[in-house]
Amino acid sequence: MQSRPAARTGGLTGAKVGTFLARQGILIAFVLFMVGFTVANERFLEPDNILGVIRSSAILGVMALGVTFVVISGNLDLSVGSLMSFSTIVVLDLHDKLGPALAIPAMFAMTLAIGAVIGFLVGYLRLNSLIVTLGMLSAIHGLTLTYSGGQNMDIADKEGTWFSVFGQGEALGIPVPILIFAALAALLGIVLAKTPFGRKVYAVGGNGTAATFSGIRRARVVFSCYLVSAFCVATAGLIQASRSMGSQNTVGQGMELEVLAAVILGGASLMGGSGTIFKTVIGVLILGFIQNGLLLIGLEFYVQYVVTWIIIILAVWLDVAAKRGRLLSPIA
Amino acid sequence: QEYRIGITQNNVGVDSYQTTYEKAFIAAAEANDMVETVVLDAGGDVARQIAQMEDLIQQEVDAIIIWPTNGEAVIPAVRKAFQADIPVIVTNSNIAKQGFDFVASFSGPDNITQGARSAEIMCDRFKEMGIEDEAQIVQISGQPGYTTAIERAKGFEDRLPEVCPNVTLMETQPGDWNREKSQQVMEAFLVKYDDIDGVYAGDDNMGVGALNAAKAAGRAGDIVFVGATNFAVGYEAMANGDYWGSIYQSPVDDAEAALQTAIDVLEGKDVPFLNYFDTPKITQENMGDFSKPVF
Amino acid sequence: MAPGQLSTFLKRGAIWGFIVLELIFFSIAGEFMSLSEKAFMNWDNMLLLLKQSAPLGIIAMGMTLIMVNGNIDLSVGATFALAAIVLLDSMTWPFMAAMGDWAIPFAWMFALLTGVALGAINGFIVWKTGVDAFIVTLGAMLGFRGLVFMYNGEQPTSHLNWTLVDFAEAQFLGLHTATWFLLLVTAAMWWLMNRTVHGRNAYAIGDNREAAVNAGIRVGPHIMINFMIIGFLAALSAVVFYSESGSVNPNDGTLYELWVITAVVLGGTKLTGGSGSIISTFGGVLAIQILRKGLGHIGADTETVNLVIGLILIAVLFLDRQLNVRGKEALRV
Amino acid sequence: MTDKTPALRLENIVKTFPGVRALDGVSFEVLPGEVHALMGENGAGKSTLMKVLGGIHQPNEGRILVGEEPVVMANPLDAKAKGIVFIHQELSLAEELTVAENIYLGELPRKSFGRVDWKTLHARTDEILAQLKVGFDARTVVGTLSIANQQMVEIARALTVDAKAVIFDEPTASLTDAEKVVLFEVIEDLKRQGVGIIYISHRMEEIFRITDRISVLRDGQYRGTLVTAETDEDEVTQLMIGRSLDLSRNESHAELGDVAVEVRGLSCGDLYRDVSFEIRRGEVVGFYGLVGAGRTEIAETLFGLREPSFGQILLDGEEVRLHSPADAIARGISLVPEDRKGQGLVLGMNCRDNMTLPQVDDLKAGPFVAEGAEVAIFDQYRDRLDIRTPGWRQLVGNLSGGNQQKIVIGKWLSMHPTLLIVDEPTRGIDVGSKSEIHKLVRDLAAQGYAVMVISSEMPEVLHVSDRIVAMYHGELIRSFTSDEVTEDNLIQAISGIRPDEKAA
Ligand SMILES: Nc1ncnc2c1ncn2[C@@H]1O[C@H](COP(=O)(O)OP(=O)(O)OP(=O)(O)O)[C@@H](O)[C@H]1O
Ligand SMILES: Nc1ncnc2c1ncn2[C@@H]1O[C@H](COP(=O)(O)OP(=O)(O)OP(=O)(O)O)[C@@H](O)[C@H]1O
Ligand SMILES: [Mg+2]
Ligand SMILES: [Mg+2]
Repeated sequence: MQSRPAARTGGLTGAKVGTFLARQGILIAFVLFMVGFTVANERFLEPDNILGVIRSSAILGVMALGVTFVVISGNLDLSVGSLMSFSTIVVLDLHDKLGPALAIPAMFAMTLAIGAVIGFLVGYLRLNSLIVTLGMLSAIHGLTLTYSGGQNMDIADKEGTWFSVFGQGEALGIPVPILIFAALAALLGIVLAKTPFGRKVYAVGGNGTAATFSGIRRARVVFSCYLVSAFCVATAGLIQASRSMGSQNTVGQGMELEVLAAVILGGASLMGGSGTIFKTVIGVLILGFIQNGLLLIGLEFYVQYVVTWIIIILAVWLDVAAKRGRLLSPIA
Repeated sequence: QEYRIGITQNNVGVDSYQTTYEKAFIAAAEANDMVETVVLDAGGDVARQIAQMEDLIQQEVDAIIIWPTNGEAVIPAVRKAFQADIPVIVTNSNIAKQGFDFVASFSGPDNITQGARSAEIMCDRFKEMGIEDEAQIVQISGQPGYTTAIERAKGFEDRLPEVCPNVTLMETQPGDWNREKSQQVMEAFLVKYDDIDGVYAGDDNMGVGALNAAKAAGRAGDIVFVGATNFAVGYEAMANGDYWGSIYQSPVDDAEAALQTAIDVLEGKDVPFLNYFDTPKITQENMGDFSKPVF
Repeated sequence: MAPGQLSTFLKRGAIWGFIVLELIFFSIAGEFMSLSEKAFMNWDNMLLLLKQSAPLGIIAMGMTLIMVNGNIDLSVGATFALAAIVLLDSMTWPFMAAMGDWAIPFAWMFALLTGVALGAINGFIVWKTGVDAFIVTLGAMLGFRGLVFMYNGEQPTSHLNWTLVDFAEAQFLGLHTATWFLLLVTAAMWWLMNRTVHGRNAYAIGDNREAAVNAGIRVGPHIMINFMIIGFLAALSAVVFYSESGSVNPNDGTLYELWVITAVVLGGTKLTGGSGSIISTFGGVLAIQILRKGLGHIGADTETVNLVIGLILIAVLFLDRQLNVRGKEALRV
Repeated sequence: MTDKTPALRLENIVKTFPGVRALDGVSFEVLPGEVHALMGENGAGKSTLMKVLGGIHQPNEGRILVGEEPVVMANPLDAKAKGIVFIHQELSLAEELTVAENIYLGELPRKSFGRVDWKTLHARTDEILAQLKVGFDARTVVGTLSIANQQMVEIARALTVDAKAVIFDEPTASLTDAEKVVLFEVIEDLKRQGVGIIYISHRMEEIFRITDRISVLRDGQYRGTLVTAETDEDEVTQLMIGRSLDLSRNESHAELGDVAVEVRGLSCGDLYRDVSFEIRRGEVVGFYGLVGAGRTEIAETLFGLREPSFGQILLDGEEVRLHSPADAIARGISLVPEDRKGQGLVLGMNCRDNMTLPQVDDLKAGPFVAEGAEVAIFDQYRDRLDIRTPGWRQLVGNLSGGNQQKIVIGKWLSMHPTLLIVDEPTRGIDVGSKSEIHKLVRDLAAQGYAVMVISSEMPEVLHVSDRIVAMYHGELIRSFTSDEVTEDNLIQAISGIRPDEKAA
């Protein structure tokens, strides 16, 4: 049987522009905000400021990378903030007990173990991820308090250790946290976009039943996503600990929602099955630059809240409107 | 005669001051054969604190110590205890005046005075440096909405113009009692203002966060850092010569004072209504007089 | 009751089984660990439990509707705080102050209207933009909180009116005012969801929105009405609670959304929409409140409370799963 | 007939999607009391045309007339208000709700205070259900019904309102013969009441049985209208696909090889009991039965999706325990599932990725997915199955129903399985592709694969199978060779009558 191509429209440039807009709605929103802030305050685009914003977004950003995996696989992770506090406290405590070379792998192992527990509960036991991670948010906080006895953790000899390199070091004039963030984003971006595992993550999030029918071991994929998330959290905790060389038990508190906001702002759907690492990075940067931009303009923090609200909705609106090709929702 | 005393704290996990307070309180109670305690934590939530007050009343304890999450919202709950003939002792930060009738005593630091003292430390330092007429400063306040944060900021802002009328407070942003948050706020300040001579932080945790930011930008040497509630990190930074001054406040004293006040009330002793314990100034110059904080 | 019915009841009602377990546990543990001579299941204590469940419970009823509808509302905590501010602040407005205690019903009305208006804003955005409710209300959680701070900076907003407090503390037929509100709201929402066309449409939309659209249900306005209802209930919760406490911190109500959602999900409502029950939500609210109260009763410290609450949440979910396991021959997907 | 005013008329409708011109100036009308068939290959634009009519899509050009009056269908509500009832190709039901609530979705009868009038609702629903002769009542929860029964619920909606026109978009795709008969009675009734009916189907025998006229679309263009009584299948096929069909059966019998799969005394709860059969390499075994006969469940067990309570499964003579589809796939079993949307496809993923999903782990270049190899596989099966899509990047959710089904088939064919199980493989597939799929099945057998075909279409089973297994209520009643089988003894078998009982 001979095959005919489907009826097509000609090479309409309008349609191509439309498709591009649909794909890159969030990027365009990002550019618009940057232009807006630059107009409002000329310091905004200074290299120092840009680097500063990215550096302070790096911790949030690294966590958002992992949560992107979890969200694409169709689940949520509300425990990242609490888990990050745990990692930070643990690595600081072990630093003085074991030395940095042992403390770091030990902390990663402990964080990944908790990630594995969550992954087991959500992946293998199929418990609802929102509630499991909400429960873990509380439980891990309890664990952290038990571990630290509720005390702040500080590295005793702050000058005599190379531990500060992760948070405060620089290479080629670029702060190390930015380098870590960029490297991890590149690595995970490739994993998600190019490897069989990444493909499975999309399939499981897009339609878990169909994925199972295609021979994908769904539980294993979900489990792995939580491990990725825990790995990112551990990395974030490392940067955090190294940056301030000491910490409170609540250092990551409340970050789970910021992280989620960044991931969603990047266009990942909470229903699972869509989103990319690149867009998450954009989402992280938008949040970082909004905060910074408003701070530079000198608005009260609560004005920032309101502006962030408006910007989140406008950005996501632009994104979905571009995808569906019309501004207003078609629902009656 | 054994006293059963209930305490409802503000938010224990949030920082090591409150944790140390709780530990010290329990230790003091255990050391005293005469008392048994029920220790509750409101987790920063007024509704939960009010529920805990009701529970303590329902359990018929002999006295209630409350560390209010909101100095006014708890007044009706305090009145309930009063009506049930249970004496209430307020600790750490006071409740509002309408509630004074229902309260046996207050025990804690004077946050307004603390703010004022921080302003004095800052001003004195500027005078030593001879920049009291041109200095520009920023403030990083505590968690928005909390009495302690509000009172310290107020004390500072009221006192500063009295002692150093020409110092300008350029901007205030909250650091949420959080070192990392404060570090971010300070980073933005550093970009925004080329000339910052001083930073007042609502506690040393935030102060050290700001110091870290300034160090990273290579500008720590130009800035006078003054905080409050001298934490161990602040004390160390002071010892290193990075951090100028703070207010020495011990959670152990705070907790022991509260428990003692409660016992005194129960024993029918005459206690003053406002039981402030002293919170002296601490700076690089006099820090030798103080031991390093344990929290 | 036939055995078949009993087993379906158990399956549906994992939450009630869990409540019974909690009560037994805290009663026994209380005997050994509590300072109080009174039993945990003391009648007055149980009445207090109902009363203390009211702030979360009233909002949870609205959240059940929203979640059955296939949406979610993360802004309820901020709505709660803003309504409280309006309630307390409006009583100090000159014309209101002039009315004396007659200002109270007006203050309530203003607060409730605030809630409805905030809900309408959320609902309208969800309707017109088609942006997922999770995102809209996540934004609103920040935005409304910003409005809260704008109103009075970082200062608490206070107005202590003893008439109001006395009303809120009153007991009628043995139940506290707050309990009455909780029970009324529960009954009303049960009626709405099971007996009215609006309620049934809520289930249909949550189950299959496309089918509902195809069937000609006006999904947009429907969703907006539901957001107005939850806004109203969040405000009502504030009215009930702040009538008794008289002062609101700008931070009040933070994390309420998470607790409320937890209660609703514990009650068995699906996060994906289409199924859920008001009565089970009531169970979910009680379960959380008993847990908090019980842990206090036996004198658990902060670390333990956090640890236990977290693990229990997961355990209940697990229990529910075990009770609902389908036969071995079920499809393994 | 032309002197009557059409109940509905569509004029020069154009509808484009990004990259696709789905409708290219199509005109179409339906008269009152007429059953008008709309035919065309998969992706020809039938559903799109109906969605334009039903207010779900807005046309780029063209107009719609109801009676004489031009109208704008801005949304489904408008269409409904104009008396147009749309029975969708894809089920559009709320599964947690009852049958009654689904049938009256959007127009539940009301009492005061917005209360639902349950009494009226249930009474009316039961009346309609009686008319449809179905075995469930108004209070049944839709999610517990089989797909066929869910389809009947959809159809029941046509009877709830005073309709001017009813659109049936492939209503029989998942119905068995008995239910089809009921459906045709319903259509007759509606016709007598002067309702205009638009009927979309790929099944010629139905088209010739119930329709008055046939309009044909091809590649989004209108190709002409035929009067059913004056035409034949061949002419319609010509118009649809531009050539005639070769319907002869591929008789190239491969030598039957070894037993590829053997099932001994398999039971699974009360889904099916004590089922034994074997399929040899090179053999096509058809499974025929009524809805609920348990065929799908057997297939799912063989695919590792269900745990059997008793019995054994042997592959190449060796007993296996399959715990998951991954296990089954590793042993060379493939399943084209019954429910393509729920089980077969990730709708939000593109065509290529869907097709290669089961083998991503094998298609690797270093640590990465070998996208070139994937595209090659996709191209190969697109050509072989004639899948209409602008390219592999198109999201599967945007394909027409039949093309979606072809993606699923391609996905499993490309695995080169030992045992291929296909469950209702040609549901919603056009005649051209259907015969192509039948050929493919035969070819596979000829190449030495074992094939299990589950189908509710008797002609299909008769056409492709070497052997036919009849099932009734979870039991295997009888196995026929292609020489023994007749329509009569097959129908008796699937109604539970065993050969010995008949003799008695
Ligand atoms: N939402 C959409 N976005 C992009 N393309 C679409 C969309 N809906 C339909 N199409 C395309 O329009 C064409 C016509 O599809 P339609 O569903 O109308 O076919 P059909 O005739 O109903 O086929 P079938 O017999 O398989 O159901 C197809 O090429 C399809 O891919
Ligand atoms: N006698 C029966 N009456 C009604 N439902 C039944 C009966 N037997 C089994 N069922 C249910 O019907 C479903 C059978 O589904 P299904 O219709 O897919 O079976 P099948 O034999 O594969 O039929 P088909 O493939 O023709 O749809 C099962 O979920 C089973 O619980
Ligand atoms: Mg179609
Ligand atoms: Mg079947």
